[in-house]
Amino acid sequence: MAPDLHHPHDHSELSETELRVRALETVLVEKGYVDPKALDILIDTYETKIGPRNGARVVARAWTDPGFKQWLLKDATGAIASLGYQGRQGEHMVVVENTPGLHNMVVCTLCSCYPWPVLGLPPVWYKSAPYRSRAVADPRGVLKDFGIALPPDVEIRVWDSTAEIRYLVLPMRPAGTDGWSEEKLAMLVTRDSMIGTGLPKRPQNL
Amino acid sequence: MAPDLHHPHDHSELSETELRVRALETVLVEKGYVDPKALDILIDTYETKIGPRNGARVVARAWTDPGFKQWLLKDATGAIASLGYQGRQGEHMVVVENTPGLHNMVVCTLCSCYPWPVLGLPPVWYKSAPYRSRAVADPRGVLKDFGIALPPDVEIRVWDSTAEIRYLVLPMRPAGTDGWSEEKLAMLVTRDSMIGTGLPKRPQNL
Amino acid sequence: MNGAQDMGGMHGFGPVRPEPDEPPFHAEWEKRALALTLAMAAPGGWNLDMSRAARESLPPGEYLSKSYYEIWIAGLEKLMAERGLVLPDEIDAGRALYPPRAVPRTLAAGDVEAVLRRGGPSEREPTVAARFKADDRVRAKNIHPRTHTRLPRYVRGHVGTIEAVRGCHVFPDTNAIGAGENPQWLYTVRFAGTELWGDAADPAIAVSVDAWEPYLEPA
Amino acid sequence: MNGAQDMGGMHGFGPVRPEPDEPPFHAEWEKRALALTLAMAAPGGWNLDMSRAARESLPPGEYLSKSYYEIWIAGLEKLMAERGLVLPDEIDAGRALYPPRAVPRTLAAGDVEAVLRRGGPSEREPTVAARFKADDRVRAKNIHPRTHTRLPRYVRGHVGTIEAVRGCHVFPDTNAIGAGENPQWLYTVRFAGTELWGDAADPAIAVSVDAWEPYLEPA
Repeated sequence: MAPDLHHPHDHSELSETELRVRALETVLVEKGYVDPKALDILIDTYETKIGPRNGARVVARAWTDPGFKQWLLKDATGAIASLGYQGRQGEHMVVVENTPGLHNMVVCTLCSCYPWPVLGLPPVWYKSAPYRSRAVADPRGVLKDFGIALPPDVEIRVWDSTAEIRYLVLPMRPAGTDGWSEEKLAMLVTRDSMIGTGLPKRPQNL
Repeated sequence: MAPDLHHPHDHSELSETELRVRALETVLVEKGYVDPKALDILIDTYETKIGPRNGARVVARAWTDPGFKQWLLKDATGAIASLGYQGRQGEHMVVVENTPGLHNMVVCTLCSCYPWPVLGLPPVWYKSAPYRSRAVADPRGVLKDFGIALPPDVEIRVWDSTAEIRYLVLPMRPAGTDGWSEEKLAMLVTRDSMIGTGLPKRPQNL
Repeated sequence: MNGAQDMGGMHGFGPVRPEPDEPPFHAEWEKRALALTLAMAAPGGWNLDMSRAARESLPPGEYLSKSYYEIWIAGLEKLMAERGLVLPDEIDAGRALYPPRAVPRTLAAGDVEAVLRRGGPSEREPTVAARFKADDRVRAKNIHPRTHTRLPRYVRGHVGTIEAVRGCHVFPDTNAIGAGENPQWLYTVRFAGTELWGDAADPAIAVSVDAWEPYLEPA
Repeated sequence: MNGAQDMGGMHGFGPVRPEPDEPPFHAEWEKRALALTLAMAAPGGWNLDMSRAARESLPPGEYLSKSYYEIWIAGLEKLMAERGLVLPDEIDAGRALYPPRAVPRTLAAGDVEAVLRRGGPSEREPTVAARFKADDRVRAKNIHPRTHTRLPRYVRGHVGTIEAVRGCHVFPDTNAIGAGENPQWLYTVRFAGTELWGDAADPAIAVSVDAWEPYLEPA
């Protein structure tokens, strides 16, 4: 049976791939095409520096600063860069706002486009065939897979990232957070809530 | 790498399948669901009794008997049954006639529907993804894969067998066969010429 | 369902590879796979549409990686498991682990020839008049059922012409899910290649599908 | 191309499986696969659209059976082989068998941060006015190019509304085949779920794609 697209971490099946990638790196270094130190820095960047905490800070700022929120919805690339997040796979950002009647969800049916500077690398499920195939046709069913049931009259708006525009969902600020600091609010902002497959944590779950 | 859909006869990859089918048969016989003798008869039927020689006889008869041809084009199931060919996967036959301006081609994009009583079991390429995907969108390109180039003004008519109607192509009788017997004409009729991916042999190639 | 089986118009599978003097089978196990599949229809009690549904609901990556008889075997295993006739662990073990289920009938060696000659006609006596006639313009509906259907994606939404009325036939969409034969008028609908594939397509091709009345609406 | 990557609306892949506390990588080799892919863009000289085209032109059964980083590696191998930078037998051997090709540049460790922060903006100065404006009704064209395109099959032929004009961006269909950036106006086009998936669809869903002007016609 073929390995399942959404179970790529079954290591036993992948030893051949592991060896091939190692061989590939050896050849590329030997030919002088890549600098091994550059590889290490690339990995460290996406493993430790760039991740969904960036996006959470953007969201928390929008929840606490109306001027920033306005800027974010009008010129997300600029507003996000003002916090220091920019560059590869986030060159052209658009932020879409959830409201009581509208829930946004982001997908890339054709590959795995994702706003790296604010969310880091996409999770396996985001790149998987189940998500990519169903998000545009059955977003409510996909939300169920994440344990979320929205009222049927809430419109679900799916953004298929077919170009270089990268979308970030601005979730609704949870009730019961009046007076919270930006830092504390950011702890409520989950990665999935910024993709649209989740909701922010509730204050009591912090 | 996954086994290629059109190379199912790479035996080394299939030993697991071979063992599983053997195990399956053992269980089915042990449970009394299947009669091993019935299996042997089924296999013998499609290996030695039912094949494209049946269809060739139908075509050769149509080439030599205008009354039969008329019957065949009007009621293929009945006309074909009059030669003794009928039953499973040929319950509802339709014959489509090639002319100098029209070339017919048959495919089943959704599975591998094929007129068994007149052509036997379908060849591997007929069941393969390359044929099923391309026959309806690029039939001229498919014909090239078979070494056939029709003039661009010849209309190609593709029949996708999405229901239980089974199509047989009536190719054009080759020139230079005046006075030939039905038996000799049948030798010109290839399987592919009755699917529409080939032409009958020319007399000089017999 | 919009599964891997619905591949009309897809790219990337490479050239068609005709095999000169191709034999009916390429391995012994293929013969047994064919015969077991044919013989199990009687005790299994499923119909052809259920068989097709079982095959096309294989995970797409698996469907596209298996040979055709491997797909048949996978479909057969699924049909049997669903009915408790044979469970996967029995095939793993190579012997029966549970008692056989009572089955309606089996295929006896002496009946094979007659059963094959009889086949399984799908045409039924009509009870209503056909909605369409030859030369009518129709549109294939934009439907995406998650269960079995025989209206391929590549014609959905497109306009064609009724070329022939084929009689009233068992409707796969209901028959595959055990909801009855529900016979419907069947039509051959012809589409221009340019209608299906756009203005860049070869102007001298036409493609038909056989479509049941519920798949069609007047255009 | 109508390849396996174009999977919007397909059935049969099963449920989405979220992974709690998912790490950025699931194996050491995935880290190297990511880094090698990013680092090779400079010496390789290909653009993002060429990378996507290399991945999606894998045989569909292979595309659907591989994990995402396996697809990346397969795409990278293809891009390198096409340019003679590394041939498959060298990877098999685990050492260089042929002299290196001259490459335009490489990614130095000291430049990584700046390169990532700069990214690769796709927006370009427009030279013509946009054909459509917000709220215009447009139809996604029924096109089936065999080369790279970013108009998914599930919207082709369907009518939607321009929701936003996103500026003028590099056109993937030409950029992927080395035919130039050919910038075109880009629009977010919103479709009702029922327009895409038929009357049986959830009436409260809407889906947008970002579509370049050549993909659209007035509706």
